[in-house]
Amino acid sequence: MLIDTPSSAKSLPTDTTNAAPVIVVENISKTFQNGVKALDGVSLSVSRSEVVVVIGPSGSGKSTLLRCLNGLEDVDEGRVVIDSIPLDDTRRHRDAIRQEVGMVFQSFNLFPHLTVLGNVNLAQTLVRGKSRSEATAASMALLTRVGLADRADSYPSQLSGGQQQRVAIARALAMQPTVMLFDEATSALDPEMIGEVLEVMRGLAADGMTMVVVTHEMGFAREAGDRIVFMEHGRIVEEGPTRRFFDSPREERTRLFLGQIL
Amino acid sequence: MLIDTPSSAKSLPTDTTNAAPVIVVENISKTFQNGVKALDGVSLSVSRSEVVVVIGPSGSGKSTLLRCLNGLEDVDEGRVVIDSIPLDDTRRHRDAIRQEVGMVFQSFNLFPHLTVLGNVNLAQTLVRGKSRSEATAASMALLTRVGLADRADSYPSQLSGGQQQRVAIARALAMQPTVMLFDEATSALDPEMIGEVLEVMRGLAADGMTMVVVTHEMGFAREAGDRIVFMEHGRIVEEGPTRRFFDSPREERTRLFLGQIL
Amino acid sequence: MMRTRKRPAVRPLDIAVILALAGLAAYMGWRVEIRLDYDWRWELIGQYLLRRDASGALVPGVLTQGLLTTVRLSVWTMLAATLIGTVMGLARTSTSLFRRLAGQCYVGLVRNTPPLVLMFIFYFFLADQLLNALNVDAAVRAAPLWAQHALALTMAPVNELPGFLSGLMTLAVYEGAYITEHVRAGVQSVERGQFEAAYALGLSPWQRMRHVVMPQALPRIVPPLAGQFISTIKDSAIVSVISIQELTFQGMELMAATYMTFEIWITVALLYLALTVACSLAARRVELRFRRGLS
Amino acid sequence: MTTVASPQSGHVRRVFDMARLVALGALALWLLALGERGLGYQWQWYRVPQYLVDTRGGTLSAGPLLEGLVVTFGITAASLVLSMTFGLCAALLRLSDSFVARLAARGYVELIRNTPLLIQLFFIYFVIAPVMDISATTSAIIALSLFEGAYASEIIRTGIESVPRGQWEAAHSLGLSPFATHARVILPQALRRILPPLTGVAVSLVKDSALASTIAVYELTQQGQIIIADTFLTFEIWFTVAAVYLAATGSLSWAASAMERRLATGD
Amino acid sequence: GDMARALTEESALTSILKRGSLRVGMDTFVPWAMKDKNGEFIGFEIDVARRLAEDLGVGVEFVPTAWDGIIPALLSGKFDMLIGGMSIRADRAAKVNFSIPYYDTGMAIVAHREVAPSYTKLEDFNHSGVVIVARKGTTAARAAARHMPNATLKLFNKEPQAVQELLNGRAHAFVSMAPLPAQESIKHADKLYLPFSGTFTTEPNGIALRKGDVDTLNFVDSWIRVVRAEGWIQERQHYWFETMDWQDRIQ
Ligand SMILES: Nc1ncnc2c1ncn2[C@@H]1O[C@H](COP(=O)(O)OP(=O)(O)OP(=O)(O)O)[C@@H](O)[C@H]1O
Ligand SMILES: Nc1ncnc2c1ncn2[C@@H]1O[C@H](COP(=O)(O)OP(=O)(O)OP(=O)(O)O)[C@@H](O)[C@H]1O
Ligand SMILES: [Mg+2]
Ligand SMILES: [Mg+2]
Repeated sequence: MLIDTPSSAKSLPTDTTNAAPVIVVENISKTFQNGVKALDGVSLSVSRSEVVVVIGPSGSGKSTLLRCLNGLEDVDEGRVVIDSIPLDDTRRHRDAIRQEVGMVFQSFNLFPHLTVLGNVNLAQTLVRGKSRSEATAASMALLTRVGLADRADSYPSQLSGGQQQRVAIARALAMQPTVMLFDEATSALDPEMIGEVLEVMRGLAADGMTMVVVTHEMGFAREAGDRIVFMEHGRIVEEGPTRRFFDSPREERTRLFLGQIL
Repeated sequence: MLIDTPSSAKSLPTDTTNAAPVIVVENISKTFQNGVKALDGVSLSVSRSEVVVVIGPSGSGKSTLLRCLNGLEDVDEGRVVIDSIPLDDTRRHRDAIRQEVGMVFQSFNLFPHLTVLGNVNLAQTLVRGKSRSEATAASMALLTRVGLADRADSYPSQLSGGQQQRVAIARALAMQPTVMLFDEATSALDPEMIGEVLEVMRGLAADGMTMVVVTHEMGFAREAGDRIVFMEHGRIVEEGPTRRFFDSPREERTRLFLGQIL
Repeated sequence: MMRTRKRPAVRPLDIAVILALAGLAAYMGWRVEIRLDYDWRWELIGQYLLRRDASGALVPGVLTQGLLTTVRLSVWTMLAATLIGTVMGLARTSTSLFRRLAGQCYVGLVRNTPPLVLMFIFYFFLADQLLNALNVDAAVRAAPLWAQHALALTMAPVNELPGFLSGLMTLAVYEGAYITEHVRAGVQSVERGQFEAAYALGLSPWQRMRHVVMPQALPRIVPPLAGQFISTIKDSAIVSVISIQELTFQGMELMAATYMTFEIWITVALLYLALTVACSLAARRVELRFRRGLS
Repeated sequence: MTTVASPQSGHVRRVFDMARLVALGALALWLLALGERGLGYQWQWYRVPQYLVDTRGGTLSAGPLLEGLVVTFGITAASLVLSMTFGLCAALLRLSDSFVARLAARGYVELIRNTPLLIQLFFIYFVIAPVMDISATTSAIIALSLFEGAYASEIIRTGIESVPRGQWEAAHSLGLSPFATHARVILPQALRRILPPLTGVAVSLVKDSALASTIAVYELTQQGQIIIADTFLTFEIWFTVAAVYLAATGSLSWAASAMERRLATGD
Repeated sequence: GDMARALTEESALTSILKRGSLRVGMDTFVPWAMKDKNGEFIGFEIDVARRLAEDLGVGVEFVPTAWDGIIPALLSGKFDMLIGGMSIRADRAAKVNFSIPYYDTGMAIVAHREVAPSYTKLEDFNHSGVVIVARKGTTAARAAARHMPNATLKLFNKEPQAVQELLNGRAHAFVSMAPLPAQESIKHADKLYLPFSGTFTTEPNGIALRKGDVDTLNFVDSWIRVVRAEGWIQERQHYWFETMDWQDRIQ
């Protein structure tokens, strides 16, 4: 049961270059076909085991930034490097990055036609080429970790939102990613269910997973975030260590935003 | 501009029976065709100008209760009386009650093919039989009140969520209802937009509108609610005046819920 | 599919498809060379489209007359079928079990019977009775001359009118079943919340339909309705079995007389294509208009 | 939408509604009977059974109508498989990123949907078939498959497009290849939206296969027409043929709605 | 008395005279009934119908009707009588009344030069593997089945499709009412030929009427006797069936 849980896997890449940042974003811009400039010269670097929380008003480009990190969107300018692999047009690089980066969506996006176990197994067997039994062993370990081992044979529609989101996290972890991206992972949930998902995310952070988290949950940001990035109009307005950011924001706009949201 | 704003209209029925409750719910039960018992012997009475906030976990029957108050759902047992009119099979009673009760939905449900003004005018001209210009005058007064007079000619799709919800409130007010029902009126909104809708609702409460509000916003409940009703499994677990309810809940279950949500 | 990335303009699939099509065409051409032996007489087709009458004036030829009958029949059918379809479609979404069941029976029966068979049964058993009961034939023959001319222009000449009306009714009943489903789907595609909001505002069922549901359903109904018009044009070919002299009937008559099988079939197919493609284009414009109006 | 009735009165109304439906059916039958009287037709139903089941010579064998039905089913089944293949190919081409492929698929769908099937059938049988040396039955199957395939492709395409974008994105984020994404994630989900309308295609196939009678294929309609020509039992045979078709298409439709209900409630 | 009057009142004859026009049902069949270049009906049956109407002193309306529906159309009164090259047969007479024959025809056969080379008698076609085409619902189909039971019969809705099948070389021979086979063999002399001249059956053709209408039947019978005695029918037969003079009227 202990083979290959992500936490044990995570220690592997550490051998290489622990000091170098895992995510390097250099001056990226992105304009959609409808003319909306969603990202406008954003630069960011994230070190190994760091938890970066991105906040900002609706439409500020938070999701777009996240989606650029695993190639769901292509940048118009600038470059993205994940774990020393540049995200370019090379098929091999793209595939490698998609396996390095796990993503959890606001709307869960579980595969409705597969059981919980099927969801977690799918990529392991198809992409990692594991045997069915190997994959199942790893999946069950992950499901235990998110507290859902007993629901392995349920279908997503039979689960509550919080449970679905935890399965989505397990599914992403099954690829043993170096980096996890969370896009408002709790904002489609009922208040009571938010807690259980945040709990799992806290656990990941404590285990040293590198994470970029878009959230409205300031409690979580304060508690688990190493660094806060505040975006507006596709730009980073302000960033800083969590404590400093919340206690003495430098920008007027940040103060205004925090005032409204807290 | 001052003709017929709901607040001036609201003083009319006061002449009749101010002491008697406006909403009387006696022991109602409701089982859906799929066998789910959404309401299980609920009784409630709401006095004129009282603001009752209904809270409870997902699936506890809050929406169903609200929908029974204006006849969107029919009860299996028990009875509902609004402003002395029994909600029964009589067409005349139902029509009267629908005009007494305004409802604001979580998903706004604005009519997408009509402008903001068209939305607010519709029922006034069709149901109340007002002339177009009379209706427009009243509508503009209401839109001013919710701060949207300048968007009268926009279509709903051109507005932000918070703006849409404020239009929905104006639309419901246009019928000069005695009672307003709010079903999670802010939970489809972005954090920044919640504020503006709650502000309008606070205003209504201050003006003495009788309101039943389902919400997850405990801040609003504390501040504007006269009484809190906590539901679970289709039953009222506990109810009481706001201060007492939050400061010293009597039931273990209530404490648990409040602990998680706050 | 979801990403727009700069890629080479010509993709492998482009080449594969071009090669496959070219290969098929070459093979067909080769087979035609060695097999088909047909004495093409395209030069004779013109007179069936346009011809000179005794006085030398240009008048529509047999096929053009058929085409015009097809158009007249399709337009009237569509009008009648839209009426039937709207009534039955609303019945299918009604709260009354009776109306829902009646609508369901109608659609189920009509859509599961081969149109040819339906045509026969309706034509011989029902349409005539209706026409006789209304005494249409006598009424038309007694009508003033100008009215008869107007009828001949918009429907059919007096002596062919009963047949035309029977065919029209039969086709309308057939197409109506499909329109019923379009109307039903359109009404049901309007979100439940819209019904609820209208109810909560105190609108009557009729007002709800007229002011809230229909304005939203219509943009979703009109495109399939336009598609149904194209189907009607095509389906009108089956009334040739009950001897209404539309395009297919005229084509078959002509073929029986001249034995110019291919020339006539191809001409008839092209005439249909011209008609339906014109309708498709119009339909697309209507659809775009509606879509723009909605957003 | 809202049912405005207490349970008891609801029950009464159900019975009342059913009664009204029966009355409506009776009215329709009465109209038919009236039509029959006006026709002055001599019914000879007793001559019909021999065309369904042949009892001559003491042994039981299928009469021409049942033989025709078997051919009809054969054509339908073959066309169904082929039309699904055409439909899936055209749909995938339509959704591909190749301009030529999209154009070709679009052209195919438009050409087929804008001309009467009868005319396509004749074109294939009298022009293409002699050239390619294929039989009448094969021609019928090809024509029907091409025709229904065009409709199937639209159904499949909208089915695939109806799968939420998030599913593609999730598959992408997990590193699934395009093929795995389609085969394991998208198509299994699209299938539930596609299957019910595709049964409609099967129903159309059964009905449209009647047109094969025009190119001398001995299926149900052709057998019926031959019997009619010989015996002039026009209405008896047409009604029998209609009933046989209705039984076939009706059970297909019923299966379709049963499946739709299963898919709607299942997970 | 009353009964007889009532019958007369209801007879087709009365309604024809009242209406002032005779409605005739037929289906296109070269050269029996077809449209000329101007869209007018011409042909042998058309001449017969016109003469009949003329002798009755009324106008004529043609109701072209697909063969499939021609009997129900007659029965349901879409036209008064069927003058459409219908062979008299006992089983058909169970459904409709036939007049006395106004002319006799027979079935002839035309064969494909390459597919069925130098066949000279009916027996040559009566083998399995031989494909005979004919029109569905005609006595030609029945005659072919009776005289060549071993051959495969392929039936089409109209003659042109059957002929096209033969020209495409997918059948050995085409059976139809004389003189159509002979005319086809002349038109496509390079591909088709007549294995033997003349017909291999003889079939009397009659005018079909609704059952129970004795008056009209009697009128039609009498009229046929008269025009046959005149030799008019024979003269028309010669023009349509033995000459090709009418060819340029249709193309
Ligand atoms: N696929 C797209 N096509 C066109 N415009 C888009 C697309 N996706 C996003 N946008 C636009 O880009 C801008 C940034 O969007 P993004 O989703 O990144 O914002 P966000 O910060 O995540 O907002 P939210 O908090 O509402 O999720 C917005 O104006 C949005 O409307
Ligand atoms: N139309 C319906 N048909 C069947 N079951 C229903 C229907 N509407 C609600 N239910 C069920 O009734 C129960 C109560 O639902 P209700 O919507 O009243 O809960 P709620 O308290 O409003 O929850 P939430 O906070 O999620 O909105 C739930 O179990 C729900 O699944
Ligand atoms: Mg976002
Ligand atoms: Mg609710």
